[in-house]
Amino acid sequence: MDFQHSEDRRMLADTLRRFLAEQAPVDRRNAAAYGDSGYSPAVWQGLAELGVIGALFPEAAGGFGGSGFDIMVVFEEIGRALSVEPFLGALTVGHALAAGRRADLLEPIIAGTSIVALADAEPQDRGPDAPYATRATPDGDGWRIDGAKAVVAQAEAAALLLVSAQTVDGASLFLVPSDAAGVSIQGYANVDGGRSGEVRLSGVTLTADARVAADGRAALAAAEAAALLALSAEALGAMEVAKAMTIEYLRTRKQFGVPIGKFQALQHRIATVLLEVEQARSAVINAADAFDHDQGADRDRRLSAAKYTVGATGQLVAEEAIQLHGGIGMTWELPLSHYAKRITMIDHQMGDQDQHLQRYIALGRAA
Amino acid sequence: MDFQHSEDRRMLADTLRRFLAEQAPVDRRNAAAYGDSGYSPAVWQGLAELGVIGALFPEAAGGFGGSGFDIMVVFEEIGRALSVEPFLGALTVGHALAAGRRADLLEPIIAGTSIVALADAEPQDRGPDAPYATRATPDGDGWRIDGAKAVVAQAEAAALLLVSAQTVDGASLFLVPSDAAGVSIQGYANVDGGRSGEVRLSGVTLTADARVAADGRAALAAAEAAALLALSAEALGAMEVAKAMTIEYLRTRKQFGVPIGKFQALQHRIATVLLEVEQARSAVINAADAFDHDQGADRDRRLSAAKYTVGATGQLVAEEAIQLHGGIGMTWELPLSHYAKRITMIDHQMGDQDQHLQRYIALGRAA
Amino acid sequence: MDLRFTPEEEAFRDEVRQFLVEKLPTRLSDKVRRGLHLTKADMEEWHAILNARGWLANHWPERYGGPGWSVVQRAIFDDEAARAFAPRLVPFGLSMLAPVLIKYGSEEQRRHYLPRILDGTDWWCQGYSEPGAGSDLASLKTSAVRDGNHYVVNGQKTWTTLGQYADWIFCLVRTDPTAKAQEGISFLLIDMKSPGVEVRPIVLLDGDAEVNEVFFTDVRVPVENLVGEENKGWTYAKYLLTYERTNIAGVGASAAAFDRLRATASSLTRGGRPLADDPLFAARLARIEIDLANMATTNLRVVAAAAHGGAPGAESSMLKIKGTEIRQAITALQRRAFGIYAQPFVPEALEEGYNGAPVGPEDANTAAPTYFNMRKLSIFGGSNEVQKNIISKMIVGL
Amino acid sequence: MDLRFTPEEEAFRDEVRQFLVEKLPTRLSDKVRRGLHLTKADMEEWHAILNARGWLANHWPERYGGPGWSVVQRAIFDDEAARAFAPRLVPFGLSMLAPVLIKYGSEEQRRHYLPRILDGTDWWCQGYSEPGAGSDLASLKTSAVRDGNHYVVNGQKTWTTLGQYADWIFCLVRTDPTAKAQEGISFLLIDMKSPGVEVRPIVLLDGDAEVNEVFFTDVRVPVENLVGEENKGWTYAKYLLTYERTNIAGVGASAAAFDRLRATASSLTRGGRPLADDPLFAARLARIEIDLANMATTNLRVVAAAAHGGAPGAESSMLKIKGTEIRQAITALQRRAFGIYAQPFVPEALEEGYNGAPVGPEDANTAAPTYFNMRKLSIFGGSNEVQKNIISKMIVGL
Repeated sequence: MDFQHSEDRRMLADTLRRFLAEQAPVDRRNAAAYGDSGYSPAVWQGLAELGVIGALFPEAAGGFGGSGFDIMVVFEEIGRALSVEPFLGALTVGHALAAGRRADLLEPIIAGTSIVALADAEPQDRGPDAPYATRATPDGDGWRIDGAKAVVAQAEAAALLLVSAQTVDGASLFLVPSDAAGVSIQGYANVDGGRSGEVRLSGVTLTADARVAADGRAALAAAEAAALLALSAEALGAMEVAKAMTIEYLRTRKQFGVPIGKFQALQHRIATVLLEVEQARSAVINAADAFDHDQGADRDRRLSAAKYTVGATGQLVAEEAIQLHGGIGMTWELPLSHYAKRITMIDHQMGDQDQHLQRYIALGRAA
Repeated sequence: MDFQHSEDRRMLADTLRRFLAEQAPVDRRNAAAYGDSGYSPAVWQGLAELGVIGALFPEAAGGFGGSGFDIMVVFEEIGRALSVEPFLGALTVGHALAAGRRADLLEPIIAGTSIVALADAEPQDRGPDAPYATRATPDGDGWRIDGAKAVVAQAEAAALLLVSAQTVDGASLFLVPSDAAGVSIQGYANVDGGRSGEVRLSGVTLTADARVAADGRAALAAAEAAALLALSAEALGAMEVAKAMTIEYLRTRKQFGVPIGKFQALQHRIATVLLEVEQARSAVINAADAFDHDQGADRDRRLSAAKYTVGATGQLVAEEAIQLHGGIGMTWELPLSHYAKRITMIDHQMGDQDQHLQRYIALGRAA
Repeated sequence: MDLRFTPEEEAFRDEVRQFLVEKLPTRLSDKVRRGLHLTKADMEEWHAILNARGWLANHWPERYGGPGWSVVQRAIFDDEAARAFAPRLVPFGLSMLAPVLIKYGSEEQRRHYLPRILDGTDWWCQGYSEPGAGSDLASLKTSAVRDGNHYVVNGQKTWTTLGQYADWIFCLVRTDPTAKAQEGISFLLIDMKSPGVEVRPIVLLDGDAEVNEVFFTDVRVPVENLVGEENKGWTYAKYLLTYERTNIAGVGASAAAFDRLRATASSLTRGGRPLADDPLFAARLARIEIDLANMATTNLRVVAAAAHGGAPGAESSMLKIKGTEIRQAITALQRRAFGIYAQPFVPEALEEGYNGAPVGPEDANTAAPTYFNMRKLSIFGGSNEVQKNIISKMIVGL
Repeated sequence: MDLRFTPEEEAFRDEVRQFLVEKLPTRLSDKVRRGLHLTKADMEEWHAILNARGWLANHWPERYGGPGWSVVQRAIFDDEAARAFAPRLVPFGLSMLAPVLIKYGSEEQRRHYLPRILDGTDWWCQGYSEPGAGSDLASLKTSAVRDGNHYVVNGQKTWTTLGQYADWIFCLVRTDPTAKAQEGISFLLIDMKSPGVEVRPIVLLDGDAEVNEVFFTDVRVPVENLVGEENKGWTYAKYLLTYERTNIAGVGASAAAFDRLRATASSLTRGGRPLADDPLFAARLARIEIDLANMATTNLRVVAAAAHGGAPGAESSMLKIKGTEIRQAITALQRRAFGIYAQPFVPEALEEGYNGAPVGPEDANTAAPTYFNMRKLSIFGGSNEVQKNIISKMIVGL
C-alpha cells in the first residue's frame, strides 16, 4: 500500500505543472481558450515534446506509461491549469486504437504531430444498445459514411477523427481525415473554454484500411474508461485550485473589520468543501486502481463511481467557491470563475452524475 | 385569500391546546404513551367531550366540521402535544364509512365511546393493485374472514376494526368487533409512543351487514386522503415545537462563555430549519385546500406533495434539533427527544417521502 | 383559511391577462422566454407600455401616479407578468429610489424626479456597494465633502447593474468621516453626465456585461441633490433595502422558468427514453415543483399578512433565500437537461436576430450561461448569508 | 501509488480472518450483527479472547504488551474484526487511558495499571464532560483540592459511557481555580468504589441506559493517582483526544452495517417489487456505497501517512465527520427500509434469548432504536461542529 506517486510520476507532474504555469498562466490560457483556435498550438507542441502524451500510453503502444495513475497525474495537472489542449482526443483515440490492436497508428499521436478527436456521440440521443444513426456502407473496396457527430472536442483542430458508425458487422470504427471530401465541421466555442464542433459526414468515401475496428465495442469501451478516469482527474485538479483560491480569499477578504474566514458559518462550509474534495481524490485513486487492475463491470463500476463523485462534489465546490467569493467570484477577470465553469461542465461530458449513479446501480445488478 | 383560520377553528385550536397542556403535559403524555394502554382514556374522553372528534366530520356525517382545515387544525395540535390518543383511527374509519355512505355508523365514533382502528396494511408487502392476502368468503348469510393486518394503531384499544379483505367483488370493507371469535391481537409499544398491534383473523365469522362496503376503493381512498393530511399536519405541529425548543436552547445554553446561539454556523442552521418549516406549513395548507377543493389525481398529488415535504423536512428538523441540543437532546428526560422520534416515525406511516415523491410523479404522468 | 382569490381578484387577474395578451409584444416575451439579452430599447418599450396603461408604478401612492392597487393586486400583476414572460422592470428608479423619495425626499424632489421616472426621461442606477464594502455595506468609503453649494464626491462604486445606460445614480456617500460607520452616511443623487464620473463594465463569467464599476473624481453635486438630512443616509438605505417587495420570492418568474424546464424535459430523450421518465431526473423535477408550490403559498401568506398591515421581517429574508434557491435549482436542472449540448457557447445566439445554424436542441446554448449568471441571485440584493443572519437575529435574538 | 496490500499484509489479513473464524464466538457476532445489547460479560469475554492471543492492545508498544504491529496491520485487524461483527472493544482503558499513561504516567503507574487493563481486572470509564462543559471542555468545574496526601474531589461528570460497570474513572479536575481555563486542570485516576462516588444512569431516547452521570462528593483520592504534573492535565487531555486512532473512520463497522443493509434491501419488497429496485432507494443505497468506498481509501491514505510518520491533523477530524455521516446515513436507510415495521418497539428483542413472536421482518424492530442511538456519533467524541472548527483552523488558519 503506497499513496505516493512514483518518483517518475512526481517528476512528470512537477514538470507539467511548471511548464503550464510558465507557458499557460490563466490569462494566456484564457486568450487561447476563448480565442479562434480554442487552444495553444505552442503549448500543445511543448507538452508533446516533454513527453506528456507518451505518458498516457503503455510501451506496447509506443508510450512510456499508460497506467491509471499516469492518466490521473497528467489530467490532474491539466485540471489545475485549465489546459484546453487536445489531450482528451489523444487519450481516447489512442486507447481505442491500442485496444483495437492498431497501436501501430499511435506514433504521430504520441509525437503530437497529429491531433485527433473521438467522434462518437451523435446529435440524436439513442438507447444504450441502439445502433448509431451514422452509417458506413461498403463502397467498392472501401466505405462510404453518412451521418453526424455531436460536440466533438477540438474537432476543428483535429487532423483525424475516429468515427463510430453502424455497419453490417456492428459498430465499427473509422479513421477519417478531417479534410476528406464530404466532412464538414461547424466549430464553436465552449462555455468553459476550448472549442468543439458538430461534424457532418455526407458521402465520405474511405479506403478499406480506414476501418480500424470492425467490432468497435472493445475499443470504444477502452476509450470510455480512459475518458472517465481522465475527466474525473481533471475535475479533481480544478477543484483543488478552486478550493485553494477560496481558502485564500477567506483569509484575505475583510468585511466588518475582520477576514471573512473568521465567520464560523463560512468556516464550516469550507471545511465541508475540504473533506468532500478529499473524498473525490479517493474516488479518482479508486478509479485509477480499477483502470489498472479490474476488468469489465468491476472496472466500469468504479469508474462510474468516480465520475458520479466528481460530478456531485464538483457542483458543491463550484457553487460554494463562487458564493464564498461573492460578486467577485462571478467576474470573468477572476480566474476562479473559469475554474467553476470547467468543473461544472465536466459533469456534461461522457455522462453526468445521475447517469453514472444509475450506471453504477445497473452494473451492480448485472454482476 | 385569507390565511387566518376562521374564528371557530381558532377557538377549537386554543381549546385543544389548553386542554392538552393541562391534561397531557409531556411527562403525563409519556407515562400514558409508553404505558400499558398506550394512551390516556381520560384525555381521550375529555377531548371527545370537547367535540374534537366531531370537528373531523361534516354535518352530513354527524359532525360539525370535516373540512381540510378542520383536520389540519386538530392534528397540528395533536402534533404539538404529541397526543397518542386514537384520533387517526377515528378519522380514517369515520371518513371511510362516510365515503361508503355509512355515516349512520359514526355516532359512537364521534362521541368517543367507540374506539376504532383502520386495519388495512398487511404483513406481506403487495403491489399497488394486487389483491389483499386477507380474504373474506361467503359463509351462510354472512362472511368468514382469514388473514392478517399489520401495525394497526391502537389495535388493542379499539372496539371495532375496519378491515379490508378480498372478496369476489374486489376489496371490501368489514367492521369487525375486536372481541369476535378468531380475532387475535399481538400488541406492542411504538418506538415513538402509543401502541399498535398485529391483527390475526382466523375463521372470523360475521353477519352480512358487517360488510360496510362491497367495493371499498372509494372509502379507502377517502381514509387515505384524510390520513395523509392529518399526519402531515401532525408532523407540522411537532416540528413547530421542536423548532421552538431548539431556538430556546440556543438562547440559553452557554459554551465558551456565550449562548451557543451566538455561533454563526448554528445561526444559519436554525435559519434554514425555520424557513423549511414555513415551507412545510405551506405544504399542509395546500393539502388542506386540495382536500376541500380538488378531486382524484389532483387532490392526491397535493396530498403526496405534503407528505413528501413533511417527510423530508421532518428528517432535517429532527436531526438538526438533536444535533443543536447536543447530548442532552438524546435523553429520554428531555421532551425534545420524543418530538424527534415522533417526527421521524411519521415518515414510516402511510408511505415515506420517497414513496410519496414517486406517487406524485406517477399521478402527474397519468394526468 | 382560504387560498382562493376573491371573485374581484380573479376578475382583476383576467384583466391583467387580457392586457398582457394584447399589449405585451411577442418579440419581447420570446426574448425573455428564451433567455436572450434585452436591449435598452426593449426595456424602455415595456416600461412605456405599462406607463401608458397607468400600471407602471404599481406600488406608488395614487397621488404620485400609482394605480391604487392592493398588495394582493400587485402580487397578482407581478405573478401574471412574470408567467407571461414580460421583461422585468428595471427597479432602480421605480422600486428603489422612488419609495425613498416618497418617504424622505422633499416635495420638490418628488415633483421633479418621480414624473421623469414614469415617463422614462431618467434611467437610474444604484450606487451602494463598493469594492471594500459588500455585505458590510456601512464600511463604504466614497466621500462627499461640502464646498459651498456643492458636495465634491470622490470614490468608487461597484456592481452597478445597467449603469452603462443610466442618466442618474443614487449613492450612499460618507459625509462625516469622523462619525461611527453607520452615522456619517448621506444619500445623494448624482447626474451621470457630471464631469469626473466614469463607468467601466465588469464582464461576468457568462461573458455578459450588465454590471459596472463607477468612479467619481472630484464630481461636483449641487446640495439640493441631497435626500433628507445629511448623515442620515443609513436610515434611508435600510428603508430601501427592507422596502417590502411582494415580488422578492420571484414565484411568477420561477413558475415560468419551471414551465420552460418541464417543456424541455418533455421534448428530450436520454439513453433512448424520455428525459422526464428518468427516475432521478424526474425526482429532481418533482422536488423543485413541490418546493415551488409550497413557496407560492408561503409567498401568498406573506402577501396576505402585508395586506393586513403586517410588517415584513424575517419573512422577506425567507422569501429571498428560498426564492433564489428554487430559481437556481431550476436553472441548474435546465442546464443539466441538455447534456452535452449545454457546453457549446454561442453568445451571438443570445442576441435578437441571430441567424446562425443552431447547435443542438433549441435554447440548449443559453442554459449554461443562464445557470452561471443566476448564481448572482444568492449574492446580490443582500447575500443569502446576510439574510440568514437577519433571520437568526429575529428568531434567536442574539 | 498502489492501493494493494503487500503479500505480507495479505498473509496477515488471512491470519486475522482465520483467528476470527476460530475464536470469535458466533453467539457474540450474531448479537453485534443484529444490533442486540451486549452484556458486561459479553464484552469481557471478547476482551479475554484477544488478550489470550496477545492482540488486545494492538497499538501499545511491545514492552507493555502490544503485538508490535505496524499501523497498517492495526488497520487491517480493526477492519476485519468489524467486518466479522466482533464486539467493539471498550476503549476507555485500552485506547484512552493507556496511551496517556505510556506517554505521561510514571513507570510505577504503568506497571500497576497496564497489566490490569490487559487482564480485565480494571474496567475504566472516562470523566471528561460535565453538564456545563460539553464542546467547551476546558470550562469544567469539578474541583480537586489538595489535603495532605489526598485530593478531595467534588463535582459532576456526565455522558460517562458504561460507567455503571467501571472500577475506575480517569477524570479531568480543576486543581487551580485561579488559573486561566486550560491551565488549572489536572488528570486524576479515581477508584469508583471510593466513598462519595455515585453513578446515575441517563436513559437515552431509544430507551437505552449506556451513559451515566457520575457525582463526586468529598471523594478522597491519593496524590499518587495524579498523572503527570499538577495543572498540566489539559496537555494530556488533548493528547488523548487527538491520539491517532486508525479506527476513527469506522470503515469496517460501516462496511459491515452496509452489508447488512444491502441484505435487508434484497430480502424486502415494496409496492410489489424488490426494494433494491426502487429507483430512489437504490440511488440512496448507491450513494452511500460510493461514499463508503471513497472513505475506505481516504482512511487508508491517512493510515499510510501515519505509517510514514505523518502527524494526524485535520485528517482525523475529517475521518470523524465523514465516518459518522456515513454510519448515520446507513442507519437512517436501514430504518427507512423497514417501512411500517420500524415503528414497533420491542425492547426485549434487543436482549439475548428473547423468545417472543417477532414483529415484522427479522431485525426490523432494532432499526429505529439503532438509528436514534447513532445520532450520538456526531455529538460525542468531539462534536462534528467542533471538528469543523478544527479543520477550518488548520486550513484557513484564522
